[in-house]
Amino acid sequence: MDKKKPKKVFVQGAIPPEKIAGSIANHQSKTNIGAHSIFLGQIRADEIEGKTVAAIDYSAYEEMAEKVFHEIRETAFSKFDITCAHIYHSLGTVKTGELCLFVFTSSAHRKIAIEACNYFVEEIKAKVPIFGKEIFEDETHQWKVNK
Amino acid sequence: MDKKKPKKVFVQGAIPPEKIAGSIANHQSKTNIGAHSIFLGQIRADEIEGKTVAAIDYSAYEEMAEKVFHEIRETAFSKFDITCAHIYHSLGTVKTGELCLFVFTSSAHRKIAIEACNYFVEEIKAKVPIFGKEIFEDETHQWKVNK
Amino acid sequence: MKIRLRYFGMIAESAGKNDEVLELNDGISAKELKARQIERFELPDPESVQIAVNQNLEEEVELKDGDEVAFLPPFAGG
Amino acid sequence: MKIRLRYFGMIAESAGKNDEVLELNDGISAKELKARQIERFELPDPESVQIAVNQNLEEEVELKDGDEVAFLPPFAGG
Repeated sequence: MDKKKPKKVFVQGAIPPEKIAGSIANHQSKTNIGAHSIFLGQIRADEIEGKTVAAIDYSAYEEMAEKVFHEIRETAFSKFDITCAHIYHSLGTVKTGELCLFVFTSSAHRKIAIEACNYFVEEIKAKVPIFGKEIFEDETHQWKVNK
Repeated sequence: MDKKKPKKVFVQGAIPPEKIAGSIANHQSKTNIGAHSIFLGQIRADEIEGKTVAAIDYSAYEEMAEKVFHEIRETAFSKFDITCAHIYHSLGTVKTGELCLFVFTSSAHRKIAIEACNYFVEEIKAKVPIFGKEIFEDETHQWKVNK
Repeated sequence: MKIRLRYFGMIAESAGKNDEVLELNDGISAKELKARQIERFELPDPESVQIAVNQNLEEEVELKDGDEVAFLPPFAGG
Repeated sequence: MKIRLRYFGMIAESAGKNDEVLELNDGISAKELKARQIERFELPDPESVQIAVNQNLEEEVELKDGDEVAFLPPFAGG
């Protein structure tokens, strides 16, 4: 059971696509799984008042964030009959087009995997103390706020 | 726009995790995307009356299946503000633990990507003429039925 | 008229073949042909059989020369 | 009593520092400290500021020696 192990969520910089392939491959020995649901957050080149976002610099209240991630995991495992769940979030600079969030849930049945994945994404956005500095191409910045 | 191109959905045998990493990497130049939602179907080693599933052998009414996949795509693009959508389904033998379905949707916003992904999965299960022969470890078989 | 019949999955298994061409009298509907083949091959679970005429799921249609009628067991994709 | 204050994101930017230790009189609540620091640093959008006492989001609590109080701007994860 990977439920109880404390998990490292934060990764420095962007999440490479190969990490996602590796996570998927690691689950091919778990033959009680019938469905995986994956959510990926990617940095958009938003245009704000004529300036274009080039990257987001993520920071976090890391000790609290790790605690909140753990609480979200515990609640998710009690609410949903999932076999496993993995979360990775970037810290530091992530450029437009790169990935900053990777949520991966698995279950015997598709609806459970999908619902649990959505639950993680919404909970992470709402409850985890992560902060994002949107850096424009002209090197000015503004602070991102989740809607 | 990849909307109009006819897309090849069927792949022979299991879908390798590297294909998923490749699809993700292909989207890193599309900086209007903020969210990807991915669904993966994996073959479960179900036990049925004391026998264990070892593989599923997929077949399809291919010409009709490609037409229905195309109709589902067209409807999805009219219902959801997605930037792209990709579907791959296996034909032939897929062993337990391997992947038989890969649905990949992208949008500026997470809820749209997630809803569109779910829509594809449900529509594919309900409407595409794909047939699955569950092959047990003793080489007997039974025909799979979607619930 | 000539009608091409195609069988899939467990229906192909019951029929012992994947396809065949039948010479039929004009005026037969897809639904009548379905009933006939279900009886001929003693298909199990006949309520679950769907037919597609030229790739469209429909039964209430009169067949015409050159049509392709597919016999489809329950779908199992995904 | 000694209280450790930590500032994050745009609050750290406004405060010009990431953390500091303040010597405070007993009896002050987290909420009072929050109001004080919002005024001191003239934090923009004060309604959006949340505080965590020892990693728990709460304001209606009396502070005690050794507590860590974090000032958190709106979350932007994901």
